[in-house]
Parts: sequence; C-alpha cells; structure tokens
Amino acid sequence: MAKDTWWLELHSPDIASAARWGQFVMIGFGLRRLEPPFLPRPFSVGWRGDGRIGLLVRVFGAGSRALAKLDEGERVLLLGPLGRPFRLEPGRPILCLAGGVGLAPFLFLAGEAGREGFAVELRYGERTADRVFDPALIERLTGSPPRIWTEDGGLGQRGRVTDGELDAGATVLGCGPTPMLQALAARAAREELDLQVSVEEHMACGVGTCQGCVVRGIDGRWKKACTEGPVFDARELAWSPV
Amino acid sequence: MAKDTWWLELHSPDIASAARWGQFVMIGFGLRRLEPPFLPRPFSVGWRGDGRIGLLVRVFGAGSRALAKLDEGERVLLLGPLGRPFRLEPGRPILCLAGGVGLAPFLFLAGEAGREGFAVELRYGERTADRVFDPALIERLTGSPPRIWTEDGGLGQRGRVTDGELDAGATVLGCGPTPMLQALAARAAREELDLQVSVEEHMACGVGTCQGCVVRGIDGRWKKACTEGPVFDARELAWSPV
Amino acid sequence: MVSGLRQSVFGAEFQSPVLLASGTCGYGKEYSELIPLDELGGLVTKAVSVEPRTGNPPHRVAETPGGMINAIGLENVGLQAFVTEKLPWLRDNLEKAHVLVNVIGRTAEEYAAVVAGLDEEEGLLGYEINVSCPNVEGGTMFGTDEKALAELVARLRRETERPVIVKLTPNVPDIGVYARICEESGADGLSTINTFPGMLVDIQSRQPVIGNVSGGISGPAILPMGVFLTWRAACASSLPVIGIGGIRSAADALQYLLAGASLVQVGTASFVDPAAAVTVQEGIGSYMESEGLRTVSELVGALSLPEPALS
Amino acid sequence: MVSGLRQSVFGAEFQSPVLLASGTCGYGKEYSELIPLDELGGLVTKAVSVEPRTGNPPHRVAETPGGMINAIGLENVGLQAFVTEKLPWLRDNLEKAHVLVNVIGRTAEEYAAVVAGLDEEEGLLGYEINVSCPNVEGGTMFGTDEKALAELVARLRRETERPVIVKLTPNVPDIGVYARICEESGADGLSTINTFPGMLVDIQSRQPVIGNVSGGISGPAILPMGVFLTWRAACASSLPVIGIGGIRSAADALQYLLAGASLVQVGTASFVDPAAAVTVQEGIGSYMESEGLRTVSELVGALSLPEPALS
Ligand SMILES: Cc1cc2nc3c(=O)[nH]c(=O)nc-3n(C[C@H](O)[C@H](O)[C@H](O)COP(=O)(O)OP(=O)(O)OC[C@H]3O[C@@H](n4cnc5c(N)ncnc54)[C@H](O)[C@@H]3O)c2cc1C
Ligand SMILES: Cc1cc2nc3c(=O)[nH]c(=O)nc-3n(C[C@H](O)[C@H](O)[C@H](O)COP(=O)(O)OP(=O)(O)OC[C@H]3O[C@@H](n4cnc5c(N)ncnc54)[C@H](O)[C@@H]3O)c2cc1C
Ligand SMILES: Cc1cc2nc3c(=O)[nH]c(=O)nc-3n(C[C@H](O)[C@H](O)[C@H](O)COP(=O)(O)O)c2cc1C
Ligand SMILES: Cc1cc2nc3c(=O)[nH]c(=O)nc-3n(C[C@H](O)[C@H](O)[C@H](O)COP(=O)(O)O)c2cc1C
Ligand code: FES
Ligand code: FES
Repeated sequence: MAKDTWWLELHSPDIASAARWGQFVMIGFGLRRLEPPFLPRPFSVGWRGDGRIGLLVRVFGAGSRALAKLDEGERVLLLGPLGRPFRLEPGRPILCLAGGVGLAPFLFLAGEAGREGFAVELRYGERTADRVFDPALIERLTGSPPRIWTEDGGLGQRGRVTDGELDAGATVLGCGPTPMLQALAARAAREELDLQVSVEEHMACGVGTCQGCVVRGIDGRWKKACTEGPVFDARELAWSPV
Repeated sequence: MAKDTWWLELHSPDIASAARWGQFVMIGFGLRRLEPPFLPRPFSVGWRGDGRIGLLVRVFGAGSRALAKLDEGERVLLLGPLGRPFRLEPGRPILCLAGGVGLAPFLFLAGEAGREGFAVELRYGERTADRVFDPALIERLTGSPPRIWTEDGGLGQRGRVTDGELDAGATVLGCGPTPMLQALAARAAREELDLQVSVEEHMACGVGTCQGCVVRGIDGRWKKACTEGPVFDARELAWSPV
Repeated sequence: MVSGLRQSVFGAEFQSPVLLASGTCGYGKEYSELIPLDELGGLVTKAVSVEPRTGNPPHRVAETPGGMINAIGLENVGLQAFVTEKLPWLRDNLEKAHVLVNVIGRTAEEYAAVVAGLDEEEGLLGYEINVSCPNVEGGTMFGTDEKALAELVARLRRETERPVIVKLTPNVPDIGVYARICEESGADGLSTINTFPGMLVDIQSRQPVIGNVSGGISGPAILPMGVFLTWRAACASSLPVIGIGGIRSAADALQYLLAGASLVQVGTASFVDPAAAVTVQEGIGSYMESEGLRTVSELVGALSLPEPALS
Repeated sequence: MVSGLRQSVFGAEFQSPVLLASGTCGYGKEYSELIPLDELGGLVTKAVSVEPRTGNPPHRVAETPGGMINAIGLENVGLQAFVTEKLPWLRDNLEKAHVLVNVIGRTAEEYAAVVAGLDEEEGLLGYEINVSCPNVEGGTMFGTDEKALAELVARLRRETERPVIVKLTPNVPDIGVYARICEESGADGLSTINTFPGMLVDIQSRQPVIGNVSGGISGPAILPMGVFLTWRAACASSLPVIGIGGIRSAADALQYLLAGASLVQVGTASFVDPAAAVTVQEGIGSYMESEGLRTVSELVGALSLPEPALS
C-alpha cells in the first residue's frame, strides 16, 4: 500500500446513491471527543458501490490518522454528499490532473463518467514513488491505467503532473495541493484552457453555516468552499501569483 | 464478579516493594488526553506481590471507567506509594471496617499484618449483595473470611458495617464513603475508641503541591489528604454532625 | 417532546429552552434538511450589519484544545439582503421555533439602523445585540465601555418594542456591572457569553493559523467560564439570561439553567454533530422526568450552595 | 541538555526557558524526588502572603473539559514560615534553577511587606506579583484597576532591586493597557496568564462542585487564550514576558515563544505528569536542533504574519 495512504470504505446507502463526482463528506468523531480531531473533517467521495463510499485518506494529522485507525465496524458521523460537483460537457473530453490524494474525486469521476461514455484521461502525480496509490487498484476503479508523474522519478515520468501537454479542447479538472492548483490556474490562464479545480480550506460545518471555508473570488468577494465549491471554475477565483 | 467492581493488577516493582497498608497511588492517563479522566485519580494499594500491585476499582465515573476498560498490557502513569499508612500498635488487635471499595486498603493490611502476627478482623459492608466483592478472593488475599453486612440483607448480616460491636481494646480502622466515616467517628467519640480513618477528597497532584485535597482539622486548619493523610486519627479531624 | 420543556421568556413562549447560537446556524435554511429546526426553542441568526461585510481572509477556523478558534469577521449579507433573501425563509418555515436576529454595528447609529430596518418585518421575535465587535471610531468595544453600552441600549430601546437582548463579552473584570447597565438602560435580556480572544501558531511556518491572526475561542473548553459568567450575570440583574458556551450535552445545558439561565444556546457542538441541539433538548426532558420536574422554570437558578463533607 | 536552551532574562541566565508555575509545584521540595528540578529553568513558589492563609473549603479541585478548576484560596504558610521552613530548602537544593517567589496581598502594604521581608534573603531571583486576587478594601483587584496597579508596582519597585514580574489577569478588555502600566511603573517583566474564573455545577446535587462556588480554570483549554494575551502583552510593552497557560508539550511552549514570550511556565500539566516540564524542555531542544536554531532568543517573537493561499 502507498506510504501513509489508506483506502477506507464506509457504509452509507443514502450518500452512496446521492453522491456525484467532486462532492465530499464531512466526517465527525462525535460529541464526546475532545482530543483532535474535535471538528469534523472533509473528505472527497472517491468511489461508491453497493451502499458504500470509498475514501482515499492520507495521514497528515489528527483527523486523517483517526480515520486510518478506524476498526472494522466502527462508526463515524457522516454528513453528505456536500458541495458542487465537477461539471462535464457532453461530448467534450476530460483531462483529470491529480496531485497526491487529490486523486480521490477522480477515481470516482473517471470510473463513472468513463462508463457514461465520456473520454476521460487521468494523470496522477506524487512527490515520491513510495506514495503512489496502487496503479492496479486505480485501473480497477477507473477502467484504465493512470499516467503517473513522480518528482523523484521513481515511478512513471519524472516531474510534476502539471508538466504534461494540456489539450485546449478538453475540460481540464484539477485537484491537489493549493500550490499545484495555482500553477495549473496560471497555465490555464496563459493557454486559455477550460479549467475546474477542487480547492481545500479548513471547514467547521461543511454546509454553509459557519462561513469558515472561504476562498477569494475574482470579484474580491469570499466564496464558501463547502457550498459554492469545492469545485470552482478557475476563472472564478483570485489566484495569488505563483 | 461484583457489580461495577474490578480487580486490577499493575506491574510496578518499585511501588510494590515500597508500599505500606493505607497508602495509595495516583494513576495518570497521559498528557495527550483531554477527555475525562484528564487529572490523575487516587487509588488505594489493595495488594502487592511479585512486582505487581492490585487495585480494587469500582466504576463511578470517567477515571474508574478508564481503569476498568484497560486492556492487558496497556500502560498508565503510576505515582506512588503516596500518603501516610495506617499505624498499628504491636500486640493490639485490629478491627477493619470497610464500606464499599473502602475494602481495598484492608485487603492489603489484613493480608500482610495478619502474616506479621497481628490479630486482624475484617468487616465489610455493601449496600446490596450484588456489589459484594468475591468473599473467596477476599479470604485468599487476607487469610480469613470477612464478616459481611449488606443493607438489603442479601448476603451476610442485614444492615451497616458500622452496626456491629466495636471492641474498645482494638485499633479500629475505617475506610469508605464519608457518611460512613462520619457515623464511625461519632461512635468512636462516644465509645472512646481508638479510630483511624482513610478519607477521600478530590486530588490533582497527590504529592502535596496543589493543596487541592484538604479536609478540616480539629484545630480549624486544613489538612492535605495526600500527604498528611489519607489515614488520619479520627480525633484529628473536625467532623460535621451526622 | 416533554410539554414541560416550555419556557416563557421575553413575553413569548419557547417550546424548548434550547436555541442555536448566532454564527453557527447561518440563517436557518442551511440546517433545515439536517435537523427538525422548528422543534427547537429557536435560533439566532448570523450577525446582521447595516451594510454587507466581506469578512476576514482564510484560515477562518481551526481547532484548539477542547474547542475551536474562529475569525469570520462578521461576514454577512447586510440588512437589505437579509430582509429580502433570508428573513422570508425563516418566516415561512418556522412556525414554532423563535427567531432572534443578531445585530452588529460600528456605531450606535448602525445598530439602530438595523433594528429600525427590521422592526416592521414579521418573522422575528427580537434582537440579540452583539456588543463584542470593535467600534471603529473609538477603537473600544460597546461591550467593554460602560457609558457607550448604556447609550446604545437606551437608543435601541427607543427603536423597538421587541425584546432587546444584549450579548455580553466575557473579557471584563466583572460582567455583573454590564448586566446591571443593560437592565437600567432598558434591555429585556442578556446572552452570556461570546467567544474568548485566542490565537493559534503553526510552529512549522511560524505563522498564526488564522488569517486574522487572532480569533474567538468557543466549544467545550469555555463551558466553565460560561457557566460562571451566566451565574454572575443572573445574580447581578433581574433580566432573563441566555446561557451560551461549550454546551454539547444536556448535562452542560443543565449547569447553565441551574446557574440562572432561562434559555441556552448551542453553538460549536452543532459543527461536531448537527443534531447536538436536539440531543441536548431531549436530554433535558429526560432529566426533568427522572427528577420529577414539571417545568424548566423549576430548574432556573435552582443552584444550592455546598456543605463541605468535613468542616 | 542543548546549551542553546539558555535564555538571559531579568539580568539572569536561565539554563532553560521552562519554569514550573506558581501553585503547581508547591515550594519545590514536593517534586524534588520526582523530577530533576535543578535542570529546569526554574520554578515559581506558591503564593506567599504576609500572614498565613487558611484557604477555601473542599472541593478545591475538579476537572473541566480539557482542563481543571481550582479554588485553593491562596492557602499558604505566610512570610515568616516561608523564610524559615521553605526558602532554606530551595536555597540549599537548587543551584542552577532560578526561584521566583509569587507574592500576594490584600493591600499594597501587604505586598510590600512580603517583598521587604524577603529582600535580604538569599535563594530567590525575584518576585512574581500576583495581582489577580481581591483587594478586600475596595473589592476591586489590582490587576483590573489601572491606578491601583500603577501605584502597587511603583511601590514594590522602591522596595527591591530584584526583578519585579507582574502576573496579569486575563479578565480585562485589553491586557496591553496593563502591560504598559507595569512597564511605566518600573516592572521588570510580565507573566501571562493567570486562570480564568469558572464554575462547575453537579446537576445531581444541584450544588457547585467547588466549595468556593467558583474557581480558576487552567489547563489545555486556555492555551489559545494564553498565547493571544502573551502576544498582546509582548507587543504592547518592551518588557520580557513569561508565557503561561495550558502548556503540555514543546509545541505548546513554542507557540508562546513565537508569540513573544521569553520564558514559559508549565502548571496543570505537571499534575497529569510530573515530568511534563522536563518533556517540554527536551522537546524545545529537539525543535531547535531540527530547525537549526542556536539560541532560544531566535525564536522569541519570531512570529510572521500569514499570506492566505487564495487572495
Ligand atoms: C473538500 C475537501 C476534500 C478533501 N478530500 C480529502 C481526501 O479525499 N483525502 C485526504 O486525505 N484529505 C482530503 N482533504 C483534506 C482533509 O480534510 C484534512 O484537511 C486533512 O486530512 C488534514 O487534516 P488532519 O486532521 O489529518 O490534520 P490536522 O493537522 O488536524 O489538520 C491539518 C490542517 O488542517 C487544519 N484543520 C483543522 N480543522 C480542520 C477542518 N475541520 N477541516 C480542514 N482542515 C482543518 C488543521 O488546523 C491543520 O492546519 C479534503 C479537504 C477538503 C476541504
Ligand atoms: C486516597 C484515595 C484512595 C482511593 N481508593 C480508591 C479505591 O481503592 N478504589 C476506588 O474505586 N476508588 C478509590 N478512590 C476514589 C477514586 O479516586 C475516584 O474518586 C473515584 O474512582 C471516582 O472517580 P471517577 O473518575 O471514576 O469519577 P468522576 O465522576 O470522574 O469523579 C467522581 C468525582 O470525583 C471528582 N474528581 C475529579 N477529579 C478527581 C481527582 N483527581 N481525584 C478524586 N476525585 C476527583 C469528580 O469531580 C467527581 O465529582 C480513592 C480516593 C482517594 C482520595
Ligand atoms: C464560527 C462562529 C461564528 C460566530 N459568529 C457569531 C456572530 O456572528 N455573532 C455572535 O454574537 N456570536 C457569534 N459566535 C459566537 C457564538 O454565538 C457563541 O457565543 C460562542 O461560539 C460560544 O458558544 P459555543 O461554545 O457553544 O460555540 C460565533 C461562533 C462561531 C464558532
Ligand atoms: C492548583 C493551582 C494553584 C494555583 N495557585 C496559584 C498561585 O498561588 N499564584 C498564582 O499566581 N497562580 C496560581 N495558579 C495559576 C498557575 O500558576 C497558572 O497561571 C495557571 O494554572 C495557568 O497555567 P496552566 O494552564 O499551565 O496550569 C494556580 C493554578 C493551579 C491549577
Ligand atoms: S465549512 Fe462552514 S461554511 Fe463552509
Ligand atoms: S492532591 Fe495536591 S496537595 Fe493533595
């Protein structure tokens, strides 16, 4: 299994049936808990099937560690599906650029949109080869093998997932660390690409009540990542220079 | 096993070898913990043998529950042995009155003082029969069967452990809920008995630094249960009327 | 629901003493599909200012030991949009739960303008005046300036017949002083407490985690402070008090009621579990049954002083 | 120990920036068999008043969400017994760790009497003036009365050449005001913060858990408040600040140092684990090594303001 990376399947028929690619769930750990994770954490729906949803979790801090440590049969509070999904144009090819666990929503999308007849290409980058999520499992979930980039060159092409050619005729979708999205947005602006990105921000409620999860819009107004996002047209957002 | 009552053995050679009857340990749950029990909890040494100490734990709230839930091999922070032990006069018979888990220090004392040649009688009371700690195990630990009182009369004599005759020639030792100790102290005063009691008070440090654990002395001054007690001569304390 | 949960306060009947706290339930609609909003005592809207506010840069929230920090910056749609876009939903969808509008302003005039602008509208019971935000002119806060607070409350009293509830800040030497000022100036009630100023530093980046550098601390960590300040406020004035701070269980809410709160609000706990307020409400009902209580009012301020066992 | 842990403050060299907080380490002796006291930066004694104090009835301590409440009532042996019974042990047993004596009084005269009574004695570096206790006459507290505080500090300044460190209360609208007053009145440093007033109610007995009804809240729950107030105090004055509140790990202590604290104190955490301060101290050393820092002073106030990712 990839370093610090876990595949988690949670039983939740309602969320599984309602979820759409790019949406996320808030995972809460209960009112009795005081230790971190105290607040719920947002995680992208990475797959769905027979009443379950799959999450791709990378251990970063308390929340992801708590999920990685979940035992068979343990319960968590699930809120979702939340947020606005990726918007696909019928007939238009789709190019997914995943950085790290930004891969999660694309496992879902490439799998289902592919079956719906969309032409989907998945590119996936990690810093090091040991962090790459099992390509065989990716292929099983998405129907085709991903093109892989690693910065250490240990697997696939050496370099960043944002290095490759970007087809102007495709709808480009990006999900990953903010610096990656910034680089991608800058390229999209130069090359006039149609780019949607899924952003990350700290969240408390996940449903629009706390206003905690904002990113700046091009109009200078703050947009809520949880309800107006997490997927935004890159042109909607005010990107800081890379 | 008795209702809500657990026998716990912890590996701690230093404490086991140093402990004396009536002393206690502070059990801490670690600096990472925020949920109750946040502060350590005091528990009487109920037995010692081959590098281990035995604790008699009754589930009351968070701390005792956490102990009851301890898995084989789990670690806790142990501080001890702490406090002043029961003081025995060579040649003088000893009468131990235990209320509920106030039994703990007397399991230790009756066992060891008995082997040292003291004439020890153990009387043990519980509210209901289902809470009575296994008499066979008590006998194994102390060398003789206890005299048992239950308020529901379900086991042993009906009534309170403080109901029986008290021999003025004996050193009477009491440990249990404060109302029981109050009743006992009142009797000791009337019947001019030589009584030592082990008191309970909230504790934070267990070693005399926080001054949190006080009981009122006869001189009006506060005494620290952790360092000046937990065992006091009943005459040292200012008892409120029963 | 236990009929005994009813509470008459501010001349209105609350079906339950449990409300959702301002800033933690948006404008109601956001939670409407998640919980039975109309079965609660009510909710307090996000702060409303006369003009829209954009708020602070991210990060706006993060967790702290036993709680969280937030620096939203009172972002809100402003009075006009609230009346046209938010209030109608509340009016049309809440029949039993009461609505209090949380009001902020930089000056007394701004506060008064919001109250005046809402006073003709249906769909709200009254106003919760948030005096814990900076008064730009003076740089002080109404909540910590006795004279400014007295003038503000008196001014608002003239603007409306509806209940004016002042939400006090905990950052004062004696909250009782401010409670009395509110009473003398004509307020109908008090809300205690708002958040404590706090700060969280990321020791790797050496930067504050919060974009605004500092923020307000809420959640279980502040429960005992909130209970104490509610008790002080309730003792110092005869106004009904709404207890707020760290409530995540019926036991927590009961501490506030016993300390003198007539109602309580659940805030941060709703993020951890949207059903928190419902659970708290049900738990209060069970406690009342087991204690043989018929009305919540029997609990309010029913604190008795302890007798130490040995003394 | 990393030599880099050394910190020069108050004209003295501390071998480490980590001290034990007043009231949580008694008079030192109690912990001497449990931890290597003399390897710490130092300790602050339990409060010393001119006359002995008996303190409050039980319960005096209990836990709260993420922390604890205490109402000891400043019980202490009084000046004379401190000098004859407690100070000698500290003098004889601590060679490297510094001792600060925490001083309380009902009046400025009482504070001055304690300082005067100790000033000829060896074995202490200076005084931590606890101004968070009620001034019986006025019913106010020195810590929340600007004029009284200025006079007290000026008065104590005249009594001693030794460092006078004022321990501020968090219950004020702006701690910076009091920080500046202390500086202008001649103090050598500040300690931030003391506990927050709080209360815990036993819903079964309907009584306060604490014999004194209310008490002070400490522990992890107050960490972000302490970091914020330390930052404010450090910004508002040029005095060295001792950061206190909720520290249980090196990461916590580092937040205080980055926010501007020159030293830190560990309190409640020592109850959970007597070795807490030692662990914190070692952790700061490891952090400095991994970050390639040579002195603690490089960390003090090294906070940089954040740039939001998207803005
Ligand atoms: C829409 C969305 C989808 C995501 N999908 C995935 C995914 O599929 N797989 C995955 O591994 N991660 C995903 N994340 C990131 C994930 O939510 C966590 O932020 C990440 O796991 C780190 O949190 P932690 O608790 O492990 O670490 P922590 O150290 O607890 O948190 C890491 C940082 O996040 C901050 N934080 C605190 N509270 C929150 C909060 N409530 N929400 C977010 N951050 C917080 C902390 O302050 C800290 O700075 C997603 C985030 C968002 C917003
Ligand atoms: C010297 C001594 C010896 C003891 N020996 C035993 C024993 O052998 N077996 C046994 O079952 N119990 C013993 N106790 C009682 C035990 O320490 C706990 O108080 C009891 O288990 C209840 O604590 P809890 O955490 O389970 O319940 P909680 O509900 O957490 O605590 C029960 C009450 O104790 C209060 N409390 C909180 N913190 C503390 C603290 N640090 N210390 C004490 N009380 C606190 C709570 O506020 C609450 O009011 C002893 C107590 C003392 C003082
Ligand atoms: C994200 C967030 C936003 C808040 N916004 C407001 C607000 O707009 N007006 C207000 O008076 N209080 C606001 N508060 C304070 C809460 O209403 C409440 O007083 C505080 O959070 C303490 O309660 P709790 O511990 O239950 O959260 C906010 C709190 C949080 C966490
Ligand atoms: C039991 C106890 C007793 C205390 N006694 C004093 C005291 O005598 N003087 C004082 O200035 N602070 C006293 N304090 C406050 C601490 O020194 C410290 O400021 C506070 O506890 C916050 O730090 P912490 O969260 O690390 O405990 C006491 C704290 C506790 C818990
Ligand atoms: S997380 Fe609360 S508004 Fe987005
Ligand atoms: S428990 Fe701290 S002094 Fe006794």
